[in-house]
Amino acid sequence: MEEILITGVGQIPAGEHWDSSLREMGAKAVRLALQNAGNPEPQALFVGNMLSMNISNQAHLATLIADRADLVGIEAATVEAGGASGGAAIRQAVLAVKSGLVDCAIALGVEKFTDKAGGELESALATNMDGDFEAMQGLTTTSQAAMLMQRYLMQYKAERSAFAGFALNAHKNGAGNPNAMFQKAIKADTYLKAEMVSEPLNMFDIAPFVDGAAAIVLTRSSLYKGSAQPVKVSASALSTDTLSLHDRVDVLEFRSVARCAQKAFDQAGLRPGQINLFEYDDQFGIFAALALEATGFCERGQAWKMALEDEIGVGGRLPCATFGGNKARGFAGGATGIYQAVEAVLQLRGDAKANQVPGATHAMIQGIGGPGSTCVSHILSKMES
Amino acid sequence: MEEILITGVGQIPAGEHWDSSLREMGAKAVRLALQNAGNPEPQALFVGNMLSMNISNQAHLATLIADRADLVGIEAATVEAGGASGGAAIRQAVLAVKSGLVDCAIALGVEKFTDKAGGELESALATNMDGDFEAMQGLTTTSQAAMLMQRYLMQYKAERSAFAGFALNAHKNGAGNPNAMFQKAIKADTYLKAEMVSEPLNMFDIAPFVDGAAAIVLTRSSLYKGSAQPVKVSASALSTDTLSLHDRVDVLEFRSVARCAQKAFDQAGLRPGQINLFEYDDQFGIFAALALEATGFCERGQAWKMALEDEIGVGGRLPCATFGGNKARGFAGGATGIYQAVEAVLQLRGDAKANQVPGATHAMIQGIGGPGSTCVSHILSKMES
Amino acid sequence: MEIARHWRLKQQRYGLVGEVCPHCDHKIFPPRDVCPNCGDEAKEPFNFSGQGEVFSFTTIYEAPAGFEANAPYTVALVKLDEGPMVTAQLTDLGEQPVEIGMPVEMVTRKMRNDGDERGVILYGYKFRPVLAGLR
Amino acid sequence: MEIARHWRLKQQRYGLVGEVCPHCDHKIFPPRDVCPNCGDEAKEPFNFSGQGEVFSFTTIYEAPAGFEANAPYTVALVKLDEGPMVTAQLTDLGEQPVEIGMPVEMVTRKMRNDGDERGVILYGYKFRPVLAGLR
Ligand SMILES: [Zn+2]
Ligand SMILES: [Zn+2]
Repeated sequence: MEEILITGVGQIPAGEHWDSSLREMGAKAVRLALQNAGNPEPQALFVGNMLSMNISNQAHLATLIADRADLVGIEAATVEAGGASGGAAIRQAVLAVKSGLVDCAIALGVEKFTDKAGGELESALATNMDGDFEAMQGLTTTSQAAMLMQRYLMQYKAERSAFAGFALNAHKNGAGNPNAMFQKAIKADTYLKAEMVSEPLNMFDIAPFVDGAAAIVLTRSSLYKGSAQPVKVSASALSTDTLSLHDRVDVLEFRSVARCAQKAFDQAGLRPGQINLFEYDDQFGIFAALALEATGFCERGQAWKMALEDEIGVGGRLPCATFGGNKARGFAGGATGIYQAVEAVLQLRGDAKANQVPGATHAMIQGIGGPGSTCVSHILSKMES
Repeated sequence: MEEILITGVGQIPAGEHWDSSLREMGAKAVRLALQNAGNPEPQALFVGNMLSMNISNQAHLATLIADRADLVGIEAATVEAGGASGGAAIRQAVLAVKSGLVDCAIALGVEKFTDKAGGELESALATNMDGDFEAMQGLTTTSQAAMLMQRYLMQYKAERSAFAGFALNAHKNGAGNPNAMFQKAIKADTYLKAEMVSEPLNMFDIAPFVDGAAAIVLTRSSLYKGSAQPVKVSASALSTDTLSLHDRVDVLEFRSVARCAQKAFDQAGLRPGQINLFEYDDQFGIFAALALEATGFCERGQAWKMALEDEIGVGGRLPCATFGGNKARGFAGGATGIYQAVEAVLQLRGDAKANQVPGATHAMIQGIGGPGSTCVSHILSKMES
Repeated sequence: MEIARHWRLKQQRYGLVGEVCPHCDHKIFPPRDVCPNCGDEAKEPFNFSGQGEVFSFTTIYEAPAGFEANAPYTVALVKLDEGPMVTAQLTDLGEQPVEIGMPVEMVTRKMRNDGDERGVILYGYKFRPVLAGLR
Repeated sequence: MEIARHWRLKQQRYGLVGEVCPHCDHKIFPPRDVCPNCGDEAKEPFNFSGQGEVFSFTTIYEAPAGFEANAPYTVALVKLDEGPMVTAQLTDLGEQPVEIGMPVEMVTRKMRNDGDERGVILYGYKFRPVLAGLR
């Protein structure tokens, strides 16, 4: 059967790349992914990016990076869907390769956050919400998450400490990832004493903003001649919800996630219980919790228990954020979704070293834009040999 | 044979929409296109937009418009490729529908330029060029075109008046388009006396910046149950060149256009002589000239003669900008490529009224981002009945 | 310069003017011309009372550019009595701790100075606590 | 605030430092680490002489934000003697009409004030006419 394959992956370390520009980071990840794929000739480049037009005053980014990566001439377009931009770029690459009109495509995610900070960065991030009815009120993306968490704690009668599990797991896994911003485990006590950012969110409930770039190469199985064991894309889905929280009937239900995950499970012919690892979008701990619930990995109001009881550890029932997630690897905007793909491919290839999930066969990766306004999910699977 | 069809089109007038927001314009065009298509249930929305993150501080636009157009839940992503964004959105919709993973997709182009003007608008537009080595020098998109035209006039020994033909044709055709910003023909003398903007470019060599929105609905022929005669997508291609003019070996050769057009002709199995009308991207007259040459409609250095001799009129050898093009309809950024599609569909349906090209069977539409940095071309064809 | 935008939104910002669906009587804010409840066209203006309660809230210490002078400030999801939810700053809080379920009412306040250095001052809706017994 | 960006580009902006391909001797500006001529890696720094000629040009009257104070100004595509083309403003023009083919040389000049109101002044390369006989 004709499958969509990921044949190469590349990433640069997530962190503060003071000395490297957007285009350099992007071109480097592209070159690494092509090398890893055995240097095929790509025909298309889809670039996931959130904010370069604002932070770097640079639009037309896909053409710039194709140019800089020595791929002048190929098809190139930038794909934007808020924090889900990276996953959306994978989605476009899948559609392109599946259509038969493109034989080999690159999905690149790249973001340069650290050229702005403070109020300027908050303003840039606020372009992702409703400009007329949210940003206009001085709302920040962090405060959206804080309001969700506040309501969650009240509605499900959970303790403030309930969210420690997400941060502890992420930092524990980040320790095994040489490309992570934070490579050191933290203690429960550190979480509890952490500085409050926007009550009830503390600094460990929020992923740090980093620069980053990651890329994957996709093709169809009938065209693949390499000898390495590729990974197949078993499912690809993208769904939306209202952009604003205030337009939702039930703000604690991430309906875009529920819709998108259901589509993905249907496509792959899998149940949630058959997924061996889940790279969720933990830009905020509360997003991870709501995503676990909406995806069907636990009942509503129960995700924090999964995290506290270490069910999400590398040896747990459903390993999550196995290379540190956004929390420890760092949140690199449009690059996030591609880092997830790279990490899942390493797991399925058995190349995850200290963080290897035993018997990893099916991995789900999921990106979220806004507070569940957009969700993109892919299921990646080991090829039967 | 399974074909990709355009089954519905919608547009709002191009112009200054002081009283209408980005989301309202976009949602309206989507609703009009869906109505025109007989109200199918779309699964995906691809939004072409250039500058809303800058001009309106609004990113995450596709999700916002899906929300506002009462399509909450569907797949949505924004596609950006500079001035070629609209065509790139069509390309994504084609890939999606062709892949079989999406049955019915909407490609929307929407742009709100008029909330900024003067230096602020120039800055926004300059995000489309190389920020480090072009925008940094105070370059503007208009001055890029002016330098191309300056060199063209010198290298091909053409007179300054040589470019009148493009403007005269556009304004003549705009007169028959109720959705055009300018609906009045102009005289050769008016062109010659026009105010200089950036020598040798005068104000009639530049398309006016307008607000606008247009949408099309796409599906596969096996799924189409309507009774109206749809239009088929015979070819779809996107190519790039270096982002900057200064990195080109030959700046007067739009290689992205040549590559892209060749791919399109190959896909459709057509020669340039079989194209009945060409909606070129005349953001600047010089772009139209270089596009005619690179696409293969005339020899290099000869396009201005085609225009002067009225070969590009509705009754000419190759009718161009048949509803006024960017010059008279107005340049609406990411919406431009979709306006072109709407106009080509009207021609192929025989619904172009005063501007009808007799016997229109094959139409080529082409969008250009930057000075030929990105090019996207589609060939739309009448279905054999 | 976002003058046109503010002009377009002035009815919503100054008066909390939304829409009511003529088909199912659903109240809509922000206005969207299509009823999210029944899917029919809904363009009839509706003046909200401005009464509601806090559904959730938090405090912002690191504010976006243009809002720094106001920081720290409290934002909330306010559930209006007529049904819709609205995102807004809370104001006139004094020493009173904010709680989920707290009754609030709309007032018009200065939002921020526009970022274009021309000193345009923007006004818009915020919500303040309603004293017990006054509703 | 684009301080990091200016820092990253200072060698190019102040010194017109590009690269030379060790494989085919192709000179590269702006630097891109991969030779556009032969496709091989090319990271060796190369100092351009700053001598060149005008390939095309125009004058800008309506400048982008941050450059208004300089308007009108002339921009050009300058073909460097070593091969590459560069986009730059022309300066020190006096009454001299600009022409295609006119010899020019690089100088360092103030480009613009940074838009962050902190008054950071940016310097970079511009090109000025070379008097006949001086080359
Ligand atoms: Zn209703
Ligand atoms: Zn070389």
